[in-house]
Amino acid sequence: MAEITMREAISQALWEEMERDERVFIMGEEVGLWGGTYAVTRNFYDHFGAERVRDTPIAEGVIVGAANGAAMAGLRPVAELMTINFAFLAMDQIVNGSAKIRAMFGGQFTVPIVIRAVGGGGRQLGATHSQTPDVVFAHFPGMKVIAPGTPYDAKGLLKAAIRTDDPVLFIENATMYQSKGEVPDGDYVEPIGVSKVQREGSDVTIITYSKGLQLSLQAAEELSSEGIEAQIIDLRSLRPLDLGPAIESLKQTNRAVIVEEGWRSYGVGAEVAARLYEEAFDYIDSPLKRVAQVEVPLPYNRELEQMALPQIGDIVKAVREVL
Amino acid sequence: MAEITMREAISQALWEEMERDERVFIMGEEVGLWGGTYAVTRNFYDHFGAERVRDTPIAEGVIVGAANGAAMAGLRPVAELMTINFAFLAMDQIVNGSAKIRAMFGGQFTVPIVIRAVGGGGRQLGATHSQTPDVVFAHFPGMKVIAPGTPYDAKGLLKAAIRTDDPVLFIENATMYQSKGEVPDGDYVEPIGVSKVQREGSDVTIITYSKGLQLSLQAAEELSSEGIEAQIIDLRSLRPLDLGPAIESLKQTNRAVIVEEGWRSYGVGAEVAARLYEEAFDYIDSPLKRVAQVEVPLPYNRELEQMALPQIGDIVKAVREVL
Amino acid sequence: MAEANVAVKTLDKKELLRLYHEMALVRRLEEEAAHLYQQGKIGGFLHLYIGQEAVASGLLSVRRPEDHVLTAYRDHGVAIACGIEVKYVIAELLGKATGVSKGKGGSMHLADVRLNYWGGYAIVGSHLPLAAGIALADKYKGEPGVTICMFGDGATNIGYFHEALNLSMVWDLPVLWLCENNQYGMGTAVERASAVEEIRQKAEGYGMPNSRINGMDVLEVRGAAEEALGYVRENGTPYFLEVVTYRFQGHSIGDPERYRDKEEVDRWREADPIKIFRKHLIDTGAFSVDDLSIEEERVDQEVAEAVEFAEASPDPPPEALYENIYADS
Amino acid sequence: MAEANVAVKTLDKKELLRLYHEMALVRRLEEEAAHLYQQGKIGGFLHLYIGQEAVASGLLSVRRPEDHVLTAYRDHGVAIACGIEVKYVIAELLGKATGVSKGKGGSMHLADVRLNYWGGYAIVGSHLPLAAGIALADKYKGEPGVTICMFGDGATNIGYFHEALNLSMVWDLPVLWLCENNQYGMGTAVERASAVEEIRQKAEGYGMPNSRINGMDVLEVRGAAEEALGYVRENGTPYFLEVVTYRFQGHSIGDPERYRDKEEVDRWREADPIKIFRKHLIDTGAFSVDDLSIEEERVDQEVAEAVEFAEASPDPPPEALYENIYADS
Ligand SMILES: Cc1ncc(C[n+]2csc(CCOP(=O)(O)OP(=O)(O)O)c2C)c(N)n1
Ligand SMILES: Cc1ncc(C[n+]2csc(CCOP(=O)(O)OP(=O)(O)O)c2C)c(N)n1
Ligand SMILES: [Mg+2]
Ligand SMILES: [Mg+2]
Repeated sequence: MAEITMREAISQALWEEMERDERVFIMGEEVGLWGGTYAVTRNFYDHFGAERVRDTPIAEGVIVGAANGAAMAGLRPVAELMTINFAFLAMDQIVNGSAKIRAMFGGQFTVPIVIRAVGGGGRQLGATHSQTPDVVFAHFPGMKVIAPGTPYDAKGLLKAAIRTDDPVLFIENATMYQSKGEVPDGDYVEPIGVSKVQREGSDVTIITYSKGLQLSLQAAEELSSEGIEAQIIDLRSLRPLDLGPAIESLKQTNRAVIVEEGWRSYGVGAEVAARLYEEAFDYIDSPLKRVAQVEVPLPYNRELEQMALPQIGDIVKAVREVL
Repeated sequence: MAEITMREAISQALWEEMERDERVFIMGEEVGLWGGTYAVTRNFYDHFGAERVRDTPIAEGVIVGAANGAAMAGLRPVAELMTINFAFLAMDQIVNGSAKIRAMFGGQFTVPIVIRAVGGGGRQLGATHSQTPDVVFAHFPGMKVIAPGTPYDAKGLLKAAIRTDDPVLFIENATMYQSKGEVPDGDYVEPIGVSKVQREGSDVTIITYSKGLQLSLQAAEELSSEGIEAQIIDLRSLRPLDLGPAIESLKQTNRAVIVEEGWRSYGVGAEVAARLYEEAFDYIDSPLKRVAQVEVPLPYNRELEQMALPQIGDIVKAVREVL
Repeated sequence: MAEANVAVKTLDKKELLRLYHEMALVRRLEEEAAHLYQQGKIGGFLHLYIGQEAVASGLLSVRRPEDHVLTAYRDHGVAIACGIEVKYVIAELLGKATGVSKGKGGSMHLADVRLNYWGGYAIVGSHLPLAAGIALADKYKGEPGVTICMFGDGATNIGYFHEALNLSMVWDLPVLWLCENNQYGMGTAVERASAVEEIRQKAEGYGMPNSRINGMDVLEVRGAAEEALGYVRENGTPYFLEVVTYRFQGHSIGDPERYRDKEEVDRWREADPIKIFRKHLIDTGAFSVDDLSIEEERVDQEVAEAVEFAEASPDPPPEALYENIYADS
Repeated sequence: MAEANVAVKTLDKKELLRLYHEMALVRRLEEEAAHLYQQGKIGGFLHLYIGQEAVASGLLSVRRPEDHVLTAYRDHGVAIACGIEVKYVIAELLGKATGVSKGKGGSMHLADVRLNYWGGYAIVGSHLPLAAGIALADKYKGEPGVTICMFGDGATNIGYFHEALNLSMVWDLPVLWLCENNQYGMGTAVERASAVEEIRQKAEGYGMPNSRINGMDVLEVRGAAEEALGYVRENGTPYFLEVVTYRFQGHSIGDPERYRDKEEVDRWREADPIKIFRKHLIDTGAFSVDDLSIEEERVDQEVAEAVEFAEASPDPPPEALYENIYADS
């Protein structure tokens, strides 16, 4: 296994799937000639050509909409939204289209679209370009929503996303592209809707995903030096949401912290907490804590922005509080 | 006080505010000549004229966007989205515009827009026309999200919405327009962000809003005949979210059920539950229960649709289970 | 249009009668649907096609099986003209398990994937991007179909229209964009919602070839559609066809129709596409009054049997609620 | 354009020098911004206006105080031409409390409500609807302003463009729609993203009067803007002006610029709007080389002082995080 970056892992998944299946193609703003705003599709245009790596006008509605149509008609489009903030311009096509077309016509149509979208704050991009609104998409039945936290999962889950017949929103985090991890060379597929233990520990359970995983792993190191061992559960997908391993862990630790990058209210952590109480009420010894973003539109100023974003220290503190 | 319908209450609020303040105007599809798809603005066009009751093209993006601009420039637009399902076509203007413009420019601009939108299922309108996605909008700081459950609150809160300098999404439910309640004749304003006890009871707490309130009140009657008295808390607004009265009640009853019309996962109930555990952990004797919509795109067939929607019986059952 | 008349001349009697039958069937279906709605057997919204029959029938009489069709929620006539049997349409209106969409879609969501009829869509304009994508799939796979995308005048003001038309030009997609200009989007007359009254002028903004025709004459529609489809087929690039028509009923059941007066409706009723076509068939001696009366009785019979079939059909079983949400459910 | 030259003749020397000063100031500001970015003092995205200076300066030299201005994220030049002092611009780029948006907006969100400059917007096309609304407010209140809405060529492909232009015609809104066609939206050349290469042609689809001009000559821009604004002012209805220009730098800092070759950029650099205007001022004898050199030194000085001011300014205090979210916070 090689150590590669998240960017490379995603790029490999796309490349290999395009080699494997002629029906797979990419469309989006700057995916071709430019090589992807975040360089994920660098060299794809030269290799696969303009028919399979399609630069689009700036028109998110028709990017997702045309990909929906192409998917219904037998192709397997990977539609890239330059950032998840622009997904709001395609919201109707996602939630009223991708998510509903199968059910609404009694199963006549299949919509194997993958929508890739990059989210996350911390790069001083201002209020409209820094959101982590993952929960908002996860609310809609009919969608699958994946948000990997490691290069390994990114590659395996993106392949699964491309191969499933269901519509998938695949959420990446721009500050994680450079982060590294072990990734097998060849082909492998990770199951969608199965969460995963990313660190063993028996003192406290941390439930998280995506950027939250990175932060939590670092927090766990800090806690470990104090003798506190955190078990970290990575949700990996928000819909379907698998809380099995979290509940397993909670039965051991009886204490949990939920970590996400997005805003607290009506966030991912709310659902996780509500379900944990529903399904493991008797095992919870002290109120679960949520670590999340301060509820403000993210400011440009670096210090203010960092104040608003969840930090490693916030996780450490929350863990100490639940213990 | 007269008994009037929800429709009349909303209509009165609009009418009186337009009489009171020249800057208030209405824009949206079919608000004028037609009189409003749900007849809420019947006779407004004749009385206030085409300048103040503005029929728009079918173009939700510019409906909200132009209303944002008009609000920034000193008017007080009430933009009507024919149904909340179409709010997804204006999602960017709502969450990246209305909700952020003040903060993003350091407070230079004020965006006193009211977006009225009708939601809810149960009328066999199919998957794209039957949603209750209120939670999705409530996730965004910068917005205020109101969803009244009685004619009294509808009138008082809509007036508050029009008078506040903040952007408000005001959510109505199409199946509630005919429901009646006592409403004072003249002018009154209800505070935004204050929840309200709509029924007294000391055996169990039901926390709900909008259509859920109607269902819960009926469920409470049924329960009352069994000797179970439910205290019903109406959230009235989802952002800001006031859980004070719910916690008060919970401290007495130690048991609660949360009722909403929308989908369960990542729904309003999740946040309410998470916060109640955070703030009243020691008072909760048995796991809170959520009554919500089955997680499927709503089908057209009447029986299937009703199966998916929360029913009075579901609330009664949930209450029995928490007791 | 001279060409339209040429096309007509080549029509054999069988096809003329089929066309008449189809339009009469759609009319009868719609009347029956209104009736079933009044009886409370149909729920939700119901948008009737009465007055516009010549558009779907003329247009789709020249489509090839490999051509894809999409439309909005006013989709009954289109469904029939795509070849869906009327009984499966009515069954869907009644929400039955035997309906084309298994009772899950209702009036606004008829489709039959086997007939390359990709459905009616209830979000105004949302199917235009889908049409672009379906056309892209053909192009990508090297398949010969044309995608026919029908939409109303009101739909041409929404962003989707712009994004989809532009993309179809930039990517050279084989789409026939067909605007059914029935003069109103709900209660809003074209000139109150659109910067231009001739919708076809919008196509100029994309440098897209276009024309505007009378939609009350099924043979004119057929002729123009043949030309337009021929253009798209030959060039592999889009064409914009505006068809001027009128809906005789309200926007949907329950429309108070405060936005137009009875005189206007009556004037248009004189251009009833079925009446016009009937007269044409008789005047040209193609058919006798009796011939057509027999056909009309057949239509009545067909719809009556369809209603019987639909009413006798079962509701979807409770477990259907959880089916067809995901590919494995 | 003959009219442009007429306009020029009426320009006094003071105004000519002011224009030159402003363009040179914008250029210098942008160079300095790039420098501060390399030093890590500016974060986020940074979109430079270098090459396009004649557009904002020419256009806004004829706006009246009551006219409203909006643009996209490439907004530094527009901010300066609207009259914001350069020190408050640089302070915003550095995220300081003294910045025009209190350090909350950054490069993409400059605005000054007191100057009727309604801001830069980072979501492509999203400010076009805002502009329609601001114009509506003027009309509603009976106020005389024109709303000037600037946007890129790439923005003309998004739905907002269509919805806003259409509405502005249907409602007769006093808007000057001004497209800065700098030939690319990020790395996508106009013809790869737009069905028509002359963006002004899109206005035809709305029956909107329009023209297309050279954006490298500040006097031509000024002349055309005067006419266009005059049209809007007089008629109270929209006008569409396409200004052909070019950005000399990448789309934003860090652009690999794989989509165009150096020759193309060099060719355009020969049409550098500042060089052209400088030459014009000297050739016509309006100013000597020395006059202009003195002006350039002033500009250098001004920017240096602005940087000093910005660097010395405080960051917003921690409590600012919670401020200006709602009207009462
Ligand atoms: C995005 C969206 N906005 C509003 C509606 C409500 N609505 C349904 S049909 C309609 C009018 C459409 O008019 P047109 O496109 O001319 O079609 P017609 O009904 O005349 O066939 C409207 C506004 C909708 N379904 N979708
Ligand atoms: C809705 C949306 N989609 C995509 C982007 C990313 N993006 C930022 S600028 C840009 C190019 C815009 O090009 P143009 O309108 O020509 O303006 P220019 O940068 O040339 O001034 C893109 C695609 C965005 N900010 N908003
Ligand atoms: Mg119409
Ligand atoms: Mg450009």
